[in-house]
Amino acid sequence: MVPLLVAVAVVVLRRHLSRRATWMLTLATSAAVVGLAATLLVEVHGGLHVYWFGGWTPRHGVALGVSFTVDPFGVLGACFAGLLVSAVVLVATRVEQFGALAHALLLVLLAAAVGFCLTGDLFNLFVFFELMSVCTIALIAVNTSDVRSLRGALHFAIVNSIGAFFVLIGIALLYARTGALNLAVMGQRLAAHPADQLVVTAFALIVVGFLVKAAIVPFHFWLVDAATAAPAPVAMLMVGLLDTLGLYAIARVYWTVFSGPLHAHLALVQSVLIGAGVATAILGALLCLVQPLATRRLAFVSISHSGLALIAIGLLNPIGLAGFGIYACADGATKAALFSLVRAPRRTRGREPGSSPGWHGGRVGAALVVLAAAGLAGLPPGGTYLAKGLLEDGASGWGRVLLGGLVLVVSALTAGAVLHLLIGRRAGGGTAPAAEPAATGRWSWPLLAAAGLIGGAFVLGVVPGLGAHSLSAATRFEDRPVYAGTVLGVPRPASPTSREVDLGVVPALLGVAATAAGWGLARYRPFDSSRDRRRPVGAAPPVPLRRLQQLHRGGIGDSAAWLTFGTATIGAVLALGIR
Amino acid sequence: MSILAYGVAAWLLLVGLWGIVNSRNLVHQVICVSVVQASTYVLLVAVGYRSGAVAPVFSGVRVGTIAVDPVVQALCLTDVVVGTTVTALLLALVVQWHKRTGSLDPDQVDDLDEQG
Amino acid sequence: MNVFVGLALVLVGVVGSLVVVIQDPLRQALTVSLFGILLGIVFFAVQAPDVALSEIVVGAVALPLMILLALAKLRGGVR
Amino acid sequence: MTPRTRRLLFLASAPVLGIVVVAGLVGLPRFGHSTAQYGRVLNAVSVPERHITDVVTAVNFDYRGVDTMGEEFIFFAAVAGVVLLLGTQADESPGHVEDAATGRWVPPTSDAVRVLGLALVGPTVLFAIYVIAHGHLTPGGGFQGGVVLATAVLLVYLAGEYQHLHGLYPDRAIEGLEAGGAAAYVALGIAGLALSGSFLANWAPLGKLGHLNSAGIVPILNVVVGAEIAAGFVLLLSAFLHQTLILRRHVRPPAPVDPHRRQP
Repeated sequence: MVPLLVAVAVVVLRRHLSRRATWMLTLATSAAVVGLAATLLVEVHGGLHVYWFGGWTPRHGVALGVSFTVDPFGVLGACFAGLLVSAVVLVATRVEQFGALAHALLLVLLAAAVGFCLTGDLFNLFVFFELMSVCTIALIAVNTSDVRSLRGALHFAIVNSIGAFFVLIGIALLYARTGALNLAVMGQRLAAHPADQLVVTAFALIVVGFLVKAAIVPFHFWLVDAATAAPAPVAMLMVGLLDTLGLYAIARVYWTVFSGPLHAHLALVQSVLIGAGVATAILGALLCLVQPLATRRLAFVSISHSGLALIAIGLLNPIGLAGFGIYACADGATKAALFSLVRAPRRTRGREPGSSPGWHGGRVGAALVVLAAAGLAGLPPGGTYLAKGLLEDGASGWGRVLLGGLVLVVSALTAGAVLHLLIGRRAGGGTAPAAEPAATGRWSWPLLAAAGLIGGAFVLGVVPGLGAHSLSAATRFEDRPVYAGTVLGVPRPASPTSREVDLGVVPALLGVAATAAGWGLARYRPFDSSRDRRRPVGAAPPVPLRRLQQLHRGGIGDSAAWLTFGTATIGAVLALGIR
Repeated sequence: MSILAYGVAAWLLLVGLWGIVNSRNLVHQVICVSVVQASTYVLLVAVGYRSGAVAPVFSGVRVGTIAVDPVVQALCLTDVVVGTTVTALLLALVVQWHKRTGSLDPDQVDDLDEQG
Repeated sequence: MNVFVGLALVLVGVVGSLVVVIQDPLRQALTVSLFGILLGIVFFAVQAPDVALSEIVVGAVALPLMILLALAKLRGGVR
Repeated sequence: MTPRTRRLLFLASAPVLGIVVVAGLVGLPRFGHSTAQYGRVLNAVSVPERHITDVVTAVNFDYRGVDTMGEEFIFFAAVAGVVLLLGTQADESPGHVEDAATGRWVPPTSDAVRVLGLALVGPTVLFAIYVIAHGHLTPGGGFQGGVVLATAVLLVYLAGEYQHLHGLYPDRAIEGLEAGGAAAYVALGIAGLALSGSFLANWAPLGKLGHLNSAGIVPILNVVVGAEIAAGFVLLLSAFLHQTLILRRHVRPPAPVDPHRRQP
């Protein structure tokens, strides 16, 4: 069943088809993946499914082959990947450089993402990880004449390669210790001993490798470069899919492999992950305010929200994870939709930019941007509202209050920044937003895709029982003994979990408040725009912010230096704390 | 001996990173990436070594002879392929970038970011 | 045998550092070739002939060749 | 950041990273004392059960065949990317080396090189085929053989002149070979699904240990991979050659953004 997904995707590699046929075929394939994943989701609802490639079932506790270990969360990821890629295919109709080869790459990327979500083997995870990277590199540079996207691709490629090497070193360490590559077997072997330095180093390296993909501070510089410049469809993939999958991998690896030995140090791991998440959320939210360039602003918005998602994982409990699942889908879809709506910068030197509206699709497009901003802020009944509610529910005591405040502030700031794209243009852009003639008010494919993504994100919030389902899936996700038992053919009964999710009114109020605050921020606060000549005094951002922004203008070498710094910090904190 | 094998892996990692951080030339930078990658090869192969053991190829060798670990070698082989292709892709990007800008400086910043 | 492995490892470390230190890409390409051969020798010495073979064909031949070709292009392009 | 602060940041954090990594490495078993169970088990079972004497090949193509499939697609995607990047752009056109703007004169290939090159093609091809075909018996396999095969093609380029010979290798056919190799891998996997019940499962007879046609589908996979890798490398190298020898731009590159950074 599962490998069919990969297989179907590959059929299209024969690329001697007309453009239209390629397009249809790609769309049909990704839709088929969604369908298959949905079927699978229904099928695995009761528990884990294990599939051994080549029929190599484990013997005496040794996993000979590679397994796909399918659980609801993983399938959800696969399903989401399929949906997003379908939307990307629709949006790509607008990008002329997106030829047959690019569509083929897109499908390979989809296959890799699906494999990444479902695999139960650490090295296999790495292979799919690399496959996703390589496809993305090639896709960013699809427009070979755009200097900025070439640079983005180089930046992405070098930094993510280093991240991948870190993961690989971690794998080598763990293999030498456990003598296995299957996640379940590794977890079982590691659980027999308390954590020592080898385990800590391996954990730090693997986590950093995936954090690079997720664009968490201080590993986020590549996203600023790459997402700003990449063609819209590829940027959608990066902010919607890749960062989500990076975070997913952290959760997966922690709960299947490391949770045994590291459980004794739960608070430490929590504080490292949440600390990185908080830093990311705040930095992204602050910096998105001072970006004049629309796509660059969105890049920071999405960095900020990745930080929130990392906090959800970092809570290291089922409620947080359930929140992450919903949040990743709803928020990822919204961010991707925004990237498809906002117009990419063009290389117009000397001419004052902003003479055309900053978004696609005329009025409908503008309305969609507003909706997306509301979604980002967590306005009920959006999916993000539900997710943020769960996220706040996952913390306790003072942490809960602080977290609620943080989420409120970050949501308001980012939503404000997005809304400002509209209002700022209208109020201070100089020229009136003369909508482009072709697409005014008409539903084009890209617009439809964006609407679908945003609509889907809102629908997620009203699906009855989604919270409870997600919670039970998350509980199962985190149950390492059951996971290992199922993989190795010694099934154990899962502890039944039935907990109703009752969020109360606070998250709803927070969501409304954040939306309102965002709106107000966009409307009245003249925080923007060095470009707005009529307000030269209020225009310059405060000095610390400018410093911070300066940091993001460095080259690839800067990125690598920060990568070293971040890895050293995370590694040292973990090592000192666990000693 | 232990220190030497694992130490060389760690050393290559750090030296390669240093090269990437300080590079003034994109081709140089890309080659440094492949040095970092070499550290993973060395580590993988070193992890599977058993002194006195034969290679995991049993043609002409009695089955049951102690051999070194084949799994890490397989992983390493995969890694070599991946590394090569990524390097090729990077070099192609560099060539294209140079064609468009006439520069090989990894730190060249586009001022478009500022003006919007 | 062990001495041999050790020697090869030290050489790999030294040449690896050289690859990084040398700033001129042309000479670097030649050093990379040497680096690839040395890595291949190490892999042979630790009983990994499969890896050694691929490292030699790739690291010592294909990779430097690509670098040289790229460099030729780059030199030709700069006026 | 200035290069100086960047270097300071790196120098401050690299030792810490080094200590963390080395402290982790200390926990490894001593060099030469690998005890990994997975490897031991596979060393023990692969010859009697799979009739494969090169266990590394067994791991790559049999036990962990999915990894290799992923690897093939990484290769495929990268080659696609390179072809995309280095293909003829809108503002470029094929030209002759002689009219290169650098004014360099390209010497014709000497006869000695031609003869030597052509003489080497035969043995190289033969060796490549040997390496691929014996992948399951001796060190080597589809990947190594594929690269060697690609160098054979390169020898032909070297012996002749690339511009003239380029037409002999239709890119389309080579691309087809490459994509076909990748697709065939998956097709073999699906055949396993249909015939033996799971993806990439063996369905061919195992044959007699040590014989060329033993080990089930592994040799077939090797051939398929060899074809893909060879075709892919030919594409890679000829993309670079193409750039170096043929393409000339009509227009000068746009002025660098910062005039101080302009190359001489």
